[in-house]
Amino acid sequence: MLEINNIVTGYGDMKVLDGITLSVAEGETVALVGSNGAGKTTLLRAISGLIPVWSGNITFNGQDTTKLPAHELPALGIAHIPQGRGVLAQVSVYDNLLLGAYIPSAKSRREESLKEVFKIFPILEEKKTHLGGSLSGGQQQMLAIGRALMSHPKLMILDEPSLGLAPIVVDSVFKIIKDISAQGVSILLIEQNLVEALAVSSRGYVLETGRIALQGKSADLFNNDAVRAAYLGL
Amino acid sequence: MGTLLKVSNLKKSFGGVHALKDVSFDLRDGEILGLIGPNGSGKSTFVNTIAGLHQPDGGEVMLGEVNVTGLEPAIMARHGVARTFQSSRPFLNLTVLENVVIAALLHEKTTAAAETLAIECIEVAGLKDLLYAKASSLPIEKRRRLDLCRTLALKPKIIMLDECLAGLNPREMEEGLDLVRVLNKRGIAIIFIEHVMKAVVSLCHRIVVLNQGELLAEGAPADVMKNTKVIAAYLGEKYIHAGN
Amino acid sequence: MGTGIFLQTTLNGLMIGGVYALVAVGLTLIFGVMKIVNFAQGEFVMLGMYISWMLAHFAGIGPYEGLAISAVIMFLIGYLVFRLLIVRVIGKKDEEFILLTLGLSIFLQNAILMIFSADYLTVTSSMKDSALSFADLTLTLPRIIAFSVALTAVAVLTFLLQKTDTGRAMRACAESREIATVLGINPMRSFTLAFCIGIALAGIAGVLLTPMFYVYPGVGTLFNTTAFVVVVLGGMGSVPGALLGGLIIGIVESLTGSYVSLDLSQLGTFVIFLIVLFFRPSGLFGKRT
Amino acid sequence: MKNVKMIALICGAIFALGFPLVVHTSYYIHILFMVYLFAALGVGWNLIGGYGAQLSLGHSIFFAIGAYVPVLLMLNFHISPLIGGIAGIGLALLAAALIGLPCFRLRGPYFALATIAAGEITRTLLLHFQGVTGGANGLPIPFHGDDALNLQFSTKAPYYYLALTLLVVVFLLVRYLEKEKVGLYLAAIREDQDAAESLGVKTMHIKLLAFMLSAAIAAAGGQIYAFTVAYIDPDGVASINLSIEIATVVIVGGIGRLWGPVLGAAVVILLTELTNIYLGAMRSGASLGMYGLLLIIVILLRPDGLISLFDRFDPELNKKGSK
Repeated sequence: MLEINNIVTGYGDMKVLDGITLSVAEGETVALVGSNGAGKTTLLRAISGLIPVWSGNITFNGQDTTKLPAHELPALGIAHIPQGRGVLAQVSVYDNLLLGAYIPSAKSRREESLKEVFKIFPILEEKKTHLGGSLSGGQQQMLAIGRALMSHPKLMILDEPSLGLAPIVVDSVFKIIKDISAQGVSILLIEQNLVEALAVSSRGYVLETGRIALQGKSADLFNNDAVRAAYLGL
Repeated sequence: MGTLLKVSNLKKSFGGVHALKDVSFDLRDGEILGLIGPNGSGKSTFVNTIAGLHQPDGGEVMLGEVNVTGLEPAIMARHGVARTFQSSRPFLNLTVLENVVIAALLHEKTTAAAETLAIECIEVAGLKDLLYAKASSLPIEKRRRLDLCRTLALKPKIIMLDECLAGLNPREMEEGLDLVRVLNKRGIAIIFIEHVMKAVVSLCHRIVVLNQGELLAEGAPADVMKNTKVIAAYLGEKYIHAGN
Repeated sequence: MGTGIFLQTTLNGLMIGGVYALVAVGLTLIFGVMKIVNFAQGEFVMLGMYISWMLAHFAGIGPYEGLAISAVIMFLIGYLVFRLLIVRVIGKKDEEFILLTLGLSIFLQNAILMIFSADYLTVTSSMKDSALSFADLTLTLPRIIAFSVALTAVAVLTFLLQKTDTGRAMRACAESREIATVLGINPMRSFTLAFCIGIALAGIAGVLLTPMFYVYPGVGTLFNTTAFVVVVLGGMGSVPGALLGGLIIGIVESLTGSYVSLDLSQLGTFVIFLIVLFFRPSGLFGKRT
Repeated sequence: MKNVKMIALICGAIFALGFPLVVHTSYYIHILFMVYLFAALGVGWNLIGGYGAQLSLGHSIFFAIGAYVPVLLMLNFHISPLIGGIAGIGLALLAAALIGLPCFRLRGPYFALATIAAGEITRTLLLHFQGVTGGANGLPIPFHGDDALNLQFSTKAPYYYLALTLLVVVFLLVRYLEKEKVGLYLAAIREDQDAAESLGVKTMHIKLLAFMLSAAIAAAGGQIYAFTVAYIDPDGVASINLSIEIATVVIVGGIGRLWGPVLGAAVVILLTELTNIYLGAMRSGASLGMYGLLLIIVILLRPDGLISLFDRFDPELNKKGSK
């Protein structure tokens, strides 16, 4: 469903990604791992159109999205949860969620979507009048995911959902990601937490300074010594 | 080895988030101390708080006998505590030489003397061919070198390197590590923040691990890396149970 | 001086403060959503005054009858300015925007001066001299109308921002252009709308002021600086803050004018401004950061 | 290339020095006087506004102090403006320190806003204390015959040379500073204030120093202007428009560039005078409107200023990067 073909991009005149080819199939969960500065976040931003792609192309469900303005991508079914969760801190939880259903296709059924999200995350209903920024880290992550669900995405892109969360909260976040995936939503995930990332995904890519160093089944990557070495230096 | 920098009970929070809860450790003369921890564990906050960019909410930082808690960045630089930024921040519209001269002026009175010192540092950093190149024209690897070079020109006692290898390929990373070793051989103690563990393990004499703003472990690299708490923090709780 | 005069002065200040609030709300909306300070806001008030004068002079439409027409014209002028100028400096350095709008401010002032000369013009309205009295206090009708319309406009804007999708999108852009984008919001659309509404509000304020003030090319300068003060006082980007700030400044000016010296009426404002800027740059009602 | 530059410089010097000897029309001399004055003000403003990137919109304060102090001292106490001028510059330095100390804690538009407010306070005070300043009526300087000690001359030429001298002195000073510690530190502040701090640059000190120097230059300009036109009033020497005009000259020419304000002053003053000649008679506002229009056009089309048009001819610049 998502096909990335040999893309090169960066910031200003600084090249960050040097020919990345990657795909995510329908219903699949794919993990993207690699050290800081390898270009993981840049790749996600390129997919979402937040930075221009220098060369190569990206297609989503057969449609070339390389040159589309970023704000048109959510309507195609891509929901991007940026690093740091992307919760609007000055906006109430309720309005955050409504904004998740800003695109026309989601707007018409946003009342029922809201009910579904509140069913998954009862805490959000409890706190719906609170400002996004007043929530705890874990609640913010739930809000970010809940808001993405409001748009009924076909592909959800998550940038380090476990960042700065307590281990117990991380567990529940990954459980939710698994549930979402079980409903048929494709997921592309960046994660430092190697075990969790490879546990929820079926395939993974290891990014190393702008290139794909390794790829394969998550289980294989999990037992790969090179991957462990990259993370622990052992 | 004597203690160069003593950090006791350092605290810092932003809004309701406790970025540093209660961090204490020492940096010894001439050592390279690795500061590691998962994203968001408070490493950068630590560097920024020591360097004076943030005011600590509590705790004490002693540089030798001098209390340097909460001093301004410019004063910290004068005390011999230099730092680089996580995202490389050279003065983009200035030349390499000008970038380093600005730092060298901290101790040199005239621009001529500063230029001499700057060129010396630039040679150490291996940027001699690029004296008059604008910093904006440099690739990331050279920018990182320029960052290091600027701190060197401050004639510091301590350099805090905040992910100075991020964005480099393995070969460049090796060269970067060599440069850090060269600085260290000049008697400069180094606090080294890095994500690539291989680099940390090969470079550092000692490692301190932060997790969620707290000190998780401290010790020799090999020992710390075997510490189950550290593995759990990095790779996830389950990695340990997965039979490794 | 007795309490009667004090109350009268305060009340006069309050009424005019409503109009200041209106100018400032436009400015704060533009700043809040686009993170840029429009240094020509006062000149748009001036344009509003001239439009009102032209409607009265050429078409015989009084300021209140023509309020809606003037607002629409100002909205369109805002759109034109946005497409021609503003759009080109979005995302550039602060200085470029400051200088661009400063240039615009000087240009508009002098273009009007060339067209209309420096003559003081007046707009008459049948309601101009009507007044309401209560006990010892008297309020002229134009002041009451200006105050009420200003409050209504702020209320409508608040409703728009809080309760509509368009408003939510603007608030999303205000906080993070990037987050808004990944939610499917076109930031440029929100920016355009915020700017045009901000200009229309300045225009409405101008129309409301015509029965009370002389219309001349330099009149905007008066409101420019006042609007900055109000916006900083209320917290840059905060609509309720701008409303409160406007009322406070109106009262302060009125009191300084009658108790200290008329020609120093703005001085109090500036001093308050500097004090707030230095000690609470986030404004009296803004959040501390 | 170096020769071409040298020749151009010598021709320029001959032109500037010889102009009043050949041309006696005081109108033309006055135009060039204004070019030099604004070039000097611009070069001074550039110190803080350009090199340090702190957009001051309150330089009229220092211009006004420089104008009012020596005039008041002369009119009231018969003190020679040569001494009064020093007092004016001293007071301007003090004012700059008082304004800069709190204002430099602010960044971006806040700093600009604070300087505007400070400027408006100055103007309001000048208007208010009529007993001393003459209020809105201003202060005429009566002419008592040629008297160098009192800066009174019956022809325009001496004022012309005064302005020229100011420009040359200021230009050489800034050219020197540009390469020195202050200049490099200012560049560092402009590029990245936090990074500059981390390299031991006391940004507050440096900004204050540049601001005070630039204020002193504005005060000197104010004095020369006051005695040349022999009349000062708050709208003429203390208005926000004056502050903006000074900034405009620099922006149009090239912000943060040594020759920028000189080129900018030439272009802006000549264009506004042309506008005055062709439109001024029938329309007021034309020349000031020109400032606005130029500012808009340059910001939109050439934010680096007109001086950047010459960059391609300068091989040294192309080799060594920005200067």
